[in-house]
Amino acid sequence: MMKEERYELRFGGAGGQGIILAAVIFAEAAGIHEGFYVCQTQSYGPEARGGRSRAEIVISSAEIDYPKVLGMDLFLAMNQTALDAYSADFKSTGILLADAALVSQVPTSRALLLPFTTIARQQLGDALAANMAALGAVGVVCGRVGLASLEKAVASRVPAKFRELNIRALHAGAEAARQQDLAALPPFIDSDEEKEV
Amino acid sequence: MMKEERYELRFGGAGGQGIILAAVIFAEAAGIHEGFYVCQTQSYGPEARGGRSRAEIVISSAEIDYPKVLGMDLFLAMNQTALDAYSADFKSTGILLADAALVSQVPTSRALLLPFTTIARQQLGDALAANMAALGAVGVVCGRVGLASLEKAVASRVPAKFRELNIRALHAGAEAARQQDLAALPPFIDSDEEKEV
Amino acid sequence: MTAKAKEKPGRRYSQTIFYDWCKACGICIAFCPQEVFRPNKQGKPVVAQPDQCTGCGFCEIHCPDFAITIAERPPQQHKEKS
Amino acid sequence: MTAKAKEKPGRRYSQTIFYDWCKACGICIAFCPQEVFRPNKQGKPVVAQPDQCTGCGFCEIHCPDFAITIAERPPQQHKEKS
Amino acid sequence: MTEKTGSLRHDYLRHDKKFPHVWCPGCGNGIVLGSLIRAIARLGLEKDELVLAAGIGCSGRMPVYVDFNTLHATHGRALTFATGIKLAKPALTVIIVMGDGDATAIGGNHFIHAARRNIDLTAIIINNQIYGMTGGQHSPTTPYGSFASTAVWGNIEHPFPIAELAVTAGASYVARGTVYHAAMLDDLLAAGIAKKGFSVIEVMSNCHTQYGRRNQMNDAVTMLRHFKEQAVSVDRAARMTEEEMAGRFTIGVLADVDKPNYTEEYQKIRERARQR
Amino acid sequence: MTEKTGSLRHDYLRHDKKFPHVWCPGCGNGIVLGSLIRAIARLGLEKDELVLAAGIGCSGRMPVYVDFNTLHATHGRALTFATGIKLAKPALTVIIVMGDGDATAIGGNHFIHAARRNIDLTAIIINNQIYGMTGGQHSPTTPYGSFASTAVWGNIEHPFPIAELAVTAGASYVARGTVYHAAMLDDLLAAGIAKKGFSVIEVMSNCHTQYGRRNQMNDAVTMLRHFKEQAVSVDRAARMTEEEMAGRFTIGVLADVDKPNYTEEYQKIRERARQR
Amino acid sequence: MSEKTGQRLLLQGNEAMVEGALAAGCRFFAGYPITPASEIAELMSLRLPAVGGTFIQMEDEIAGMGAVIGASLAGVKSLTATSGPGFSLMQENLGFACAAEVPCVVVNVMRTGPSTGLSTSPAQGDVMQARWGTHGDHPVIVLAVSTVNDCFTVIVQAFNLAEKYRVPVIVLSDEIVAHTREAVVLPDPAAITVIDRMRPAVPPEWYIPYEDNSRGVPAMAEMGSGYRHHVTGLIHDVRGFPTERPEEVDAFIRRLFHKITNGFTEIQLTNPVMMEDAKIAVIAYGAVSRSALRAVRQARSQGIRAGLLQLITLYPFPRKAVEAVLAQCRRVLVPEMNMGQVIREVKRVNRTTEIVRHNRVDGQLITPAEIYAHLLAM
Amino acid sequence: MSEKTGQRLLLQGNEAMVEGALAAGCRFFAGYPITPASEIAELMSLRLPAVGGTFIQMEDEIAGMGAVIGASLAGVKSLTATSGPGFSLMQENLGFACAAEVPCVVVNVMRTGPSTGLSTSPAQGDVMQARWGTHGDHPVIVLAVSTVNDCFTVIVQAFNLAEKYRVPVIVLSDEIVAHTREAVVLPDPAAITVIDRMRPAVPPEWYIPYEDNSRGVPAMAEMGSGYRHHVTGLIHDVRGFPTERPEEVDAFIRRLFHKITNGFTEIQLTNPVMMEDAKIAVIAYGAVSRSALRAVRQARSQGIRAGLLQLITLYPFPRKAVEAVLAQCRRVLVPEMNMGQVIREVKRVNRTTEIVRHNRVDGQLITPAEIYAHLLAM
Ligand SMILES: Cc1ncc(C[n+]2csc(CCOP(=O)(O)OP(=O)(O)O)c2C)c(N)n1
Ligand SMILES: Cc1ncc(C[n+]2csc(CCOP(=O)(O)OP(=O)(O)O)c2C)c(N)n1
Ligand code: SF4
Ligand code: SF4
Ligand code: SF4
Ligand code: SF4
Ligand code: SF4
Ligand code: SF4
Ligand SMILES: [Mg+2]
Ligand SMILES: [Mg+2]
Repeated sequence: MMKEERYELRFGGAGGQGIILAAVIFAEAAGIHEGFYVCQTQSYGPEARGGRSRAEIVISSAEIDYPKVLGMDLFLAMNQTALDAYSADFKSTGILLADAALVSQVPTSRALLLPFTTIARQQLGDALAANMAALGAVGVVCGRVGLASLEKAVASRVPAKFRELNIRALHAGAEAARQQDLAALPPFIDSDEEKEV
Repeated sequence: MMKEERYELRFGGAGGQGIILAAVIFAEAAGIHEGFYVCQTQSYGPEARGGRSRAEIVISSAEIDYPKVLGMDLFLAMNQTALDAYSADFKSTGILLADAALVSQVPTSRALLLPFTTIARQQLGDALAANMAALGAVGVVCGRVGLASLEKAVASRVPAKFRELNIRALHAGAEAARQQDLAALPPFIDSDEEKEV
Repeated sequence: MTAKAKEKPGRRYSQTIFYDWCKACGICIAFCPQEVFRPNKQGKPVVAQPDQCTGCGFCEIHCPDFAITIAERPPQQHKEKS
Repeated sequence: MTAKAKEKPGRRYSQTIFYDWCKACGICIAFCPQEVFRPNKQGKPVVAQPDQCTGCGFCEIHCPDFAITIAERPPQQHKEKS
Repeated sequence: MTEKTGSLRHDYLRHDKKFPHVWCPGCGNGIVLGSLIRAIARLGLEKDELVLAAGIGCSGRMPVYVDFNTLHATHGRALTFATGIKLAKPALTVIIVMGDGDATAIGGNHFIHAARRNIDLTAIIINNQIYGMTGGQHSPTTPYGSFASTAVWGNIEHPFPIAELAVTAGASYVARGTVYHAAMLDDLLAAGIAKKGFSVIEVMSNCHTQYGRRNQMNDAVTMLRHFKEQAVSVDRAARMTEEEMAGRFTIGVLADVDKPNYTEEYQKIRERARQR
Repeated sequence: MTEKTGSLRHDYLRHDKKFPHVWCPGCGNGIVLGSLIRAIARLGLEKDELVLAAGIGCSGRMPVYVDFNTLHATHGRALTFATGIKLAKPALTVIIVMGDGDATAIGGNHFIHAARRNIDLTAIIINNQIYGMTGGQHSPTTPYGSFASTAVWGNIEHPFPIAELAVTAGASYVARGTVYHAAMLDDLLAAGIAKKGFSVIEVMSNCHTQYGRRNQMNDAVTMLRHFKEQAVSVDRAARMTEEEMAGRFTIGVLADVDKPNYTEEYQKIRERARQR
Repeated sequence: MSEKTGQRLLLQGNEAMVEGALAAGCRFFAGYPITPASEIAELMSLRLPAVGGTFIQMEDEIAGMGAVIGASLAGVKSLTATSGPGFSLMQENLGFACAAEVPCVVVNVMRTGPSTGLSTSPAQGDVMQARWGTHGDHPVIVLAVSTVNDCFTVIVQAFNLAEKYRVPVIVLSDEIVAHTREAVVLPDPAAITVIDRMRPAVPPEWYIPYEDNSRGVPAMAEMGSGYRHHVTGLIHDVRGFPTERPEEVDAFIRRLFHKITNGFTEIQLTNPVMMEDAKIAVIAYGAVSRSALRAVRQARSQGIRAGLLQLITLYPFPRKAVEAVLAQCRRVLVPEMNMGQVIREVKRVNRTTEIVRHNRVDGQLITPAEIYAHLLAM
Repeated sequence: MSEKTGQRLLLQGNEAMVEGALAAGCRFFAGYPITPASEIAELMSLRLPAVGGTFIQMEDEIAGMGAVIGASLAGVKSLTATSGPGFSLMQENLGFACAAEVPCVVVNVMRTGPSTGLSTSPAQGDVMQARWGTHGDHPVIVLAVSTVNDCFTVIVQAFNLAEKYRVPVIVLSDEIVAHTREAVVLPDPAAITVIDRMRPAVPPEWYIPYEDNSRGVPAMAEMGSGYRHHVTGLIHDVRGFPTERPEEVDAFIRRLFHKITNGFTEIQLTNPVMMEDAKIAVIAYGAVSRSALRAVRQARSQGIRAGLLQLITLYPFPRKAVEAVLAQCRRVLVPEMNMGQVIREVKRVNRTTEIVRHNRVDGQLITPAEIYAHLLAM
């Protein structure tokens, strides 16, 4: 059995924040442009209607069996409600990435708070681009999906007129993430990876 | 297991000759007024539409399992087509009763040919009463269902305005049958009752 | 009504009944404007007055069983066929 | 339009918004003939000109979320409530 | 104008094995069948290009008798099957024959939708005002107050005006005829089949066996006379009062409008899609 | 004439747990719900004697919110359930709310038959011209040429005129309103509910989320304005030419006739049957 | 009640069905005609008005099933009757009745399928459909009749089980049983046990419409009785309102099953004949069990220790009774007028016994002779 | 054909279904929207016109199924897609397709039932219904998908089997597979085997539309091709005309079954993983087989000799493959997102092995951890 390297991400936020689009773009970047195996799923139905939105991506070096998140390596929370609702299944080695402006309480010390919405509004003039800023940061933090791949994926999934804005947002978010020292995050206490399946 | 005495009748004729009504009346006489167990079935659907009509009655001293005819004790054939089509399952001890006017060839020597239609037309002035004339004869030949019971059954199943005619026909048919010597019929050659189930 | 047939003395029609298909519904008999048919014992049409037929076709197009054919026949064949 | 409110100086109405139910659809704001409401940052109505309200009820019966109540208030309570 | 049936019988019917047909003596279904083949002959249509589809009911037996591409679908659904056939092969001329129950009880929805979509089909509805095949239960067209095996106390439901419903639902061509007016029926059927778009021909027909018998009209002749008396041409009806029309019905063409039909329109979509 | 909604909210809604409701901001369903409870209040009906039944769709969520006997049936079948309820307990006032798809696509047959039978029910059809709940597929009322998730190339089907269909099918009371004309809607609903026999109130309503968004009407306000402009009262329409009416629709009462309804008639049968 | 009870009558199966339904308290029928079930509708249309009931012929079977559910929600015991094609159309609404726990009875007078098939010939092709015809997980009760007498008694049981368990009950008849006339004595109304749904004993404010209880069957309040509540085909919480919470969904679906499991002993009806010392057995149901009975008798008369287990309840499958037969007999014959449906269930619960199929799919009743021959060969 | 084949794409299951159908030659879609299957219709409405195909949204699922049959009769490969409630409504016409032997494919994207259930949650509750949902005796082919890739390849197989055996093929998907996006490389059109129905090789005068042959699958002439014949849902003789003659009826129904039986080896698709030396096994299908695969891998990593038999074909039930597993393993676990449907089939064909159920009915996918825990306990 080939050793599989599985990396799991969850994105959460409010309906309308573009959470699912971000996940699809990430999956496309990982799956099509980086050549990973990838599974992308999302909340559906009333949950999606109710104002909350969740999407998951599993990327792997081998064919993916179980398509959903078992333990998050990366959790992107775009607001407090989503953070509270979806932070179960957080891996002890995982990293939480959250919008600094919309999140106040974090359940782990392995958290990076970046002001995506503020960046989008102030640097790009459109708060709606926050999802793309976050996506840029996700690329950096996860370290598996390059900015170039993300750009290509944006180009194929976003209407032409928003493309440039979104790509600028990607870069701005990535830049913000790069200024953080991931190594400085507190180490996880004990690995319970063994317990997981 | 109580010894069951099972007696099986089949009536066959053309659509419109009142075959099924005759069978229902016979079943009612046997089942309601004579207290037999009784099962009455009939052809249904396209067969019934196609111009031929068939009805069966099983009467028994015990509860009836199989509801259809296994071997006919009495076969009433009101025309040649029906006689040809339905004479399978004739028991070697059985008796064939047929309308002399409408039947030319009989497949057994144990046959009684009586002119039901002629009786009905000539004595009663309505050929349509032939079925009742035949029914009267059936009662006599089978020996298990009295004329009184048949009369009662006619009364409950036939519209008031036809009742009298039908009862007269019953009597006429019974009378014709009584004039026959059943004992004079050739005996059956060998009983295959054992083979039946 | 029957008088009308006379109006077209030059044309004659044959009425062919296909008894195997006829079901004795009586439509042709009842509605023929020229009273060409009369019923037999079974109720099937018998061509009683062939020459009164005007070839109107009513019987043919109303026979539910495709059992009647009306055809024009050459004058010399009058009466031969039915 | 806003002038019309003045026509019924004797009657005053309160406009109560139930913000928990309001979904900021903008109907009340757009259609109030007296321009009583203006939108807040979230797009929910803020009662801007309570005294112009004629109590026509348009906003109340068109609010899809049962989030507005218009009530007549006794003259002495004018302006107290909203 | 009227083609006789004699020789057409050989050209269009599966006459060698299937006759006499299963219908009762005098049943209007046979008259409609005759009218149908005359209309088709008049239009000069090829048997190979013709589809006759039906649902379940006495009328549903009709396709067995014609030598076309024939289909005996499920009860009430013939129009849906026909829709698939027509869209898959628009060159076929697709005719559907249905009973009143088939078309307007269980199949009522498909009926109004086919009309609405204006699919190029011809629907012949044989309205005998009863469920013939299953034994005389009342149908959506059984007259108020009349009797049926499930209306033993007299029918308290009101009948659909089939043709009028088709007009409202959007059919391109709508007509009503009767089996008494067989020559006119030929014309209505031919016009309906020729029409591009959804055509409906409602045919008042006799089921004396199941309907007539329970309603003082025991035979075909009586029922045909009844149609003769009750039918009023559309033109004449326009000049009659409501009272005069009570208990009567109109015959003739109720609607004949031109509008794009589904297959034409879809072809345009295909072209646009190919260009993209 | 118009009752305000404020206090009725407490009297008639399951306000304590179910709100805010699931509908999108500005969805017309909420406006119709308000109108409905005002109409009911005006008629002074008891909650215990009221049934609100619905099918599946956004509109189908309505029964959850009212404190009556409520039913959320299967898609398109609410009228059949309601028929059973009404016949079993004629004393109940039975109201059915349906979407355009629910009532006229999958449920079209039950709709025309309930109208035909003239069962004493009140059918409210919220016509938002789209399948809202399932994501904007075209419905039988989606305008010709407009866009939907299954009409990406532009809709080539023609819309049903719901109210007119109800008239032809035999409904006793038929009206059309819009969510913009909410006060009028109160009247139409109250009259429909009060009417003995089958009543239909078609309500033009906004689904900007699924319909508007794809057809240049992104929000509730735009759509309500649209209704305001397109709606023409029945009276005015009678004086307008066909061209003037193009793209517009009538509002008001389209039919209001008196005829015996099913439960009344059935009661008579019961009496006759008992006497035999 | 039924004015005909207590008398000796010559009735067809379809007629006895009607008398049984009326005796069980059925006061509503909605349906759509179909051979060979139409007589049930016709007779109901004749009989119901006099007893204050209601008959309506709907536009199709979907509508018939919908109206039946509606009437039951309004508190009236309701029936529909159909055959294969109509039964297929009823499946969606039947699922609603399962989900919303609406008692009602559906008679399916089986004819030969698939599709229009042979509309006037008998078959047993709809057994598995009766259990599995609607989508999603759902339990359902399926009973089968074999005599005219059964038609009366079994439909009474069907109504009782429907009411007691708040579940649709399907009664499978067939063309033979439906159209056979037999002399039967309908029981005195007083002798018939009639069970009605449990209605709430608490005041309306306390009523929780789908609250679990020891039986797993919540009390049912009818519309208009003051117990206003919400009825839905969506998965719902104990108050009847839609829920998606996994624990509530799970509890809901499991309760649907448990209420039936709880009742196994009273629901699973079988009729063992000459089984005491049987070494070979026939397991049969419907009209075929009559042929089987005769064949078994014949075998007995030949000294063969044959027995019959007639299944009246087909679902929940009477596993216990069947297992006992399987444990006792070295071989078991399952004659069916289909390609083998109940035999699959018998095999499923089988551990060791040899099970032999006997199928007939030509629209003809399996004869005693066939079964007997097969028994001899065993 | 499908312009997207050959590329690496990120697709949802429902999207891959569409690409697969187009690649298999499907040129007609008729249906009615329903969650979670609607995307199939939406994409078909977008894609079909450009390839000369036709999309139509019908008034309901009954009509959708009817139109699909009609289009197939006219010679065009046809598809519909639905979910539970719609699938229930399709049953009657599905039976027609069985009886008249009309090839077509029906996708059922399963959601939680019964009734409206949970329209946006996955389940596996329609397995038995797929086999038994329509009335009367009929065989049918049922396939299940578990990945986006499957959606493409299995629907191609579905069309091929439908065409080859003249039978409707049902593809069961579920909400998870339908809405999961995976990166897939669609095969080159040239690499895809596409099978078309056998058309008559004889001239029209010689054509006997339902004549038996070695495969039991008569050649099929489409409407308008000159081979005029009669198509009916009534039981018919070899010429297609209704018959009631018992021997013809019998021959007809048995041929329907035999044609499928004949093809068992090619129809019954399974995917055994790590089964060579397995001592315990999981038998699973659909999305659950992905959880099972992970659990089995995990067990292996712990030295447990576990294996997985993934069922792709659910019907005709792949008895041989299952029997082999049962013979080899001391215990077999059957995890299902229903109360136990396929486990009944496994039990049916079982002789000795202990079979353990694992069910989940709350609308949530069974997790690997659950299965793993269960495996450990075995
Ligand atoms: C789904 C279904 N339900 C019921 C039937 C039974 N059935 C067959 S034909 C018919 C009605 C026939 O009436 P109509 O359509 O008016 O045709 P007619 O026989 O009068 O020509 C019915 C109810 C069926 N075949 N399928
Ligand atoms: C038998 C069946 N088919 C399809 C669906 C899916 N479905 C749910 S609601 C709906 C249509 C909704 O449209 P409409 O009735 O107009 O209601 P709206 O949401 O617009 O209020 C559909 C197709 C279903 N629930 N059941
Ligand atoms: S064509 Fe027929 S109907 Fe006309 S006159 Fe001649 S026989 Fe009579
Ligand atoms: S109309 Fe035809 S079927 Fe009727 S009696 Fe005349 S020939 Fe015979
Ligand atoms: S009632 Fe509402 S809409 Fe009317 S004037 Fe007052 S605030 Fe404006
Ligand atoms: S109409 Fe109602 S929901 Fe809309 S903005 Fe005004 S208060 Fe809020
Ligand atoms: S029952 Fe009626 S419709 Fe059917 S064949 Fe006889 S007359 Fe014609
Ligand atoms: S989708 Fe449309 S109909 Fe549904 S709630 Fe939103 S706006 Fe209203
Ligand atoms: Mg009819
Ligand atoms: Mg809608």
